[in-house]
Amino acid sequence: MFVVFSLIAILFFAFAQYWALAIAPPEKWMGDVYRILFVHVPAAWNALLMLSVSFVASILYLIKRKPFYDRLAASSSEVGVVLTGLTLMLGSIWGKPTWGVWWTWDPRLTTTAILFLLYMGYQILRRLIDDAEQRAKISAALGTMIFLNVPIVYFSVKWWRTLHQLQSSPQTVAPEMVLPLRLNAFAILGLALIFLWMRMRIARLESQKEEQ
Amino acid sequence: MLSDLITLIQKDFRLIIRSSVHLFSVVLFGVLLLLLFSFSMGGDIDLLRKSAAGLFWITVFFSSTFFLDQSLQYEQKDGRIEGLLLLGVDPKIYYVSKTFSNFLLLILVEFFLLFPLIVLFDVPFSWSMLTVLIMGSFGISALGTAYAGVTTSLVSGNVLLPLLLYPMLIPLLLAGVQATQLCITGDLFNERFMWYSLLAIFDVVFFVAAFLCAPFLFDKSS
Amino acid sequence: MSASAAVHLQGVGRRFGRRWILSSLDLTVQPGETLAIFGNNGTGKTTLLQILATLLSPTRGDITIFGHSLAREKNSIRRLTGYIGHAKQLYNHFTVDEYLELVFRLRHKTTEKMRTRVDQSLDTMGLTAHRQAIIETLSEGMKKRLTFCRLLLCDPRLILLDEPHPTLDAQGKMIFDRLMREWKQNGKTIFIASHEHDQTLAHADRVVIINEGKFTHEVRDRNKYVE
Amino acid sequence: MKKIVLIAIVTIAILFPIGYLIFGGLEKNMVYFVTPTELLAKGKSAIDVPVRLGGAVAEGSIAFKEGVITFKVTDNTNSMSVVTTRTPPEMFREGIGVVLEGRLKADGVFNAERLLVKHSNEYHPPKEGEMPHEVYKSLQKQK
Repeated sequence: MFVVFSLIAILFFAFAQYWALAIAPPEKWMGDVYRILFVHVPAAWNALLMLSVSFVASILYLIKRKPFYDRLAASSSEVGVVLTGLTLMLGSIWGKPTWGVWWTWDPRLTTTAILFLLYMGYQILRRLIDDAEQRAKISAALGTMIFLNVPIVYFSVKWWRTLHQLQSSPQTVAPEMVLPLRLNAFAILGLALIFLWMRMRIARLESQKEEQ
Repeated sequence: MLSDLITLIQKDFRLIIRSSVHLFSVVLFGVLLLLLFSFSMGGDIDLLRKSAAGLFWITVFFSSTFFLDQSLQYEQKDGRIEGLLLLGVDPKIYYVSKTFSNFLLLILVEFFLLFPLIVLFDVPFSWSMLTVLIMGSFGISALGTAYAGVTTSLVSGNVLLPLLLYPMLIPLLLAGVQATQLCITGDLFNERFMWYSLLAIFDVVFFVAAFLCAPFLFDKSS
Repeated sequence: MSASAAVHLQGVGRRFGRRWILSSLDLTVQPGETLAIFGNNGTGKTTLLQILATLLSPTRGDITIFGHSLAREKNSIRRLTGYIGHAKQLYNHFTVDEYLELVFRLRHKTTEKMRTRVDQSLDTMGLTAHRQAIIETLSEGMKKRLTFCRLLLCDPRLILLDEPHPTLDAQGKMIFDRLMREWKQNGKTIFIASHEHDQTLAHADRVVIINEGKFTHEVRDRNKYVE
Repeated sequence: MKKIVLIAIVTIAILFPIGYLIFGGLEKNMVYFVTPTELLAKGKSAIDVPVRLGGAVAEGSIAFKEGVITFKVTDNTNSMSVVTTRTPPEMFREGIGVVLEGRLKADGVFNAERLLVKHSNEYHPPKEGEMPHEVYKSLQKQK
């Protein structure tokens, strides 16, 4: 099951990337540089998706106290952190030729960077608490608070300084670019799900080992 | 509930008065930091005034971490928190009491830090600055108390506290610095209201969230 | 049967990291019984008492204390139990009086009879002369006696004592023996975990021996244990 | 039951402020940047106060001279002269939106300490006959 799904997801990813790199037309002002968009934006979407999953799982753990939710929160936040890191790196690479700087204190960039730091802290915390139950409880509480902070961080940084272009909606992006963008969004979602699945299995095996 | 809250806050204040050396050292640390900042920036008074708000809030952050760490470390030692819980104190009430007393003491510390700020950075004093400070300190102690409650029970927790707390406090830092800056340079386009409301939202959200989470953070058996 | 029991444990286990400190404990203790728990260090005596005192939650199993479920009615149980562990839980910048007043207020939510109760407990533990002293300046033995003052103020039905002997001074031990007799007369249920077998056996109705997280022996008649 | 009520009240206390932050229209009071008209309207009180000035680069106003760039920023009503020693990003050209951080000096010239290009949120393939590589290179040459 898992192997079949992984194969399909990887093949689909290759297909979507091919479309993005070879079939989609270059952009008017940014030329080929803009193609980084096809990884950057889907990675950002999926990172946020994974972190939301982690948030919901944290709350469910606090209510239901099922170890499953703790494992889900841990796994999805890890995948989310990796994707967030990817988004940051690609965004920075894209920023240099288009904005002229590697980094700018733009709200979405800054929010993403802070999010990365927050969830790195969360990962460190998880590894410092030995007792499984304590760890689950405390990290669920902090995980909830971290996610609540996301909109507040976003608005604070946005008011502080703004430069990033407005949210691109399909209306402002040409249709021949929207399609590969969507394809890639699903392709990266597929990859994220593979990671999540594997990470969940590791977490389950770990807790089984702990119980022995 | 309320009587417990009052008793606990009284307890905190008695502790602080008995061991006021700690509070004094925190104030001294903050003054020292401000002095070092103003040294390292050189004699350019314009530059100093421009960066006063940012440096001041950084100083507040540093001193408050020390202070929160100390305050909760003491409670963690020798099972003191557990002792209170076994007497029937609700962890939520405990959290509120600790946040409140940390908040009041933080205000006190900041009050002493305002003098070197005004003297060293040539910044005019204004009452609105005090409002910003009060709102900011409440946010710091609301989140800081919750986080310190977790980190002080861990090995190497005193490094972990700023690592976890500072990123969470970024909205507060931005709002605090901007609002203070506007108090110093003048509020040409009346932007201050926004930063006030951001501070208020931050304070309410995290006080309430940490209040709800308090049993998980302070009571090992819940 | 378990409804009338003071403490009832069923399949209680507790894990720390990868180690099961307690694996599976079943136990029923009747009101008024004094139970001595013996066992080497690290066998789970302290963990068991901390679980009963609601300081730790068990990883598995059910516990009822005076008919209250530990999982659901923690607050009611806290009102019925008193615990003295290794940590003294004292505020050492306070004076003895101030500390006991704090305890009384938090426990009973009132100041009624506070003075007389505090005076009584100080008198019982022989600390009246030190009531104005800062706790930090007291000797270890006196601090231990102060924790017994706290227990007296709480007036619990279930008393959990984790190795009370080692830090008690000679006077403290004498008072302790007297207290134990008084408590038994008043029908308190008592758990003592200890290494000082002789001093504990004098009071115990029942002895359980814990090893590797399990009860290995149970002795009802204390003379048999001596053999 | 009491617990549910408590959680409900408290959740509202969290959701309401965040909702207000997101949908409350607080940003109406927000000044990302001021236009030349707004800045000029403040008169003398605006002089030497750090502000962000935004607008379009006026056609034909860019002049390079010994590492100093001067140009005019316009909001179609008023325009303001700008001086900066900063290197502009590659997308900097006439007609593009810019945000400048700096202070208005007493002589009416805006001294920019930072120059940012606000690029549009539209992504389009080049029109027929336009070569993206050429456009990009021509941008680089301008510098």
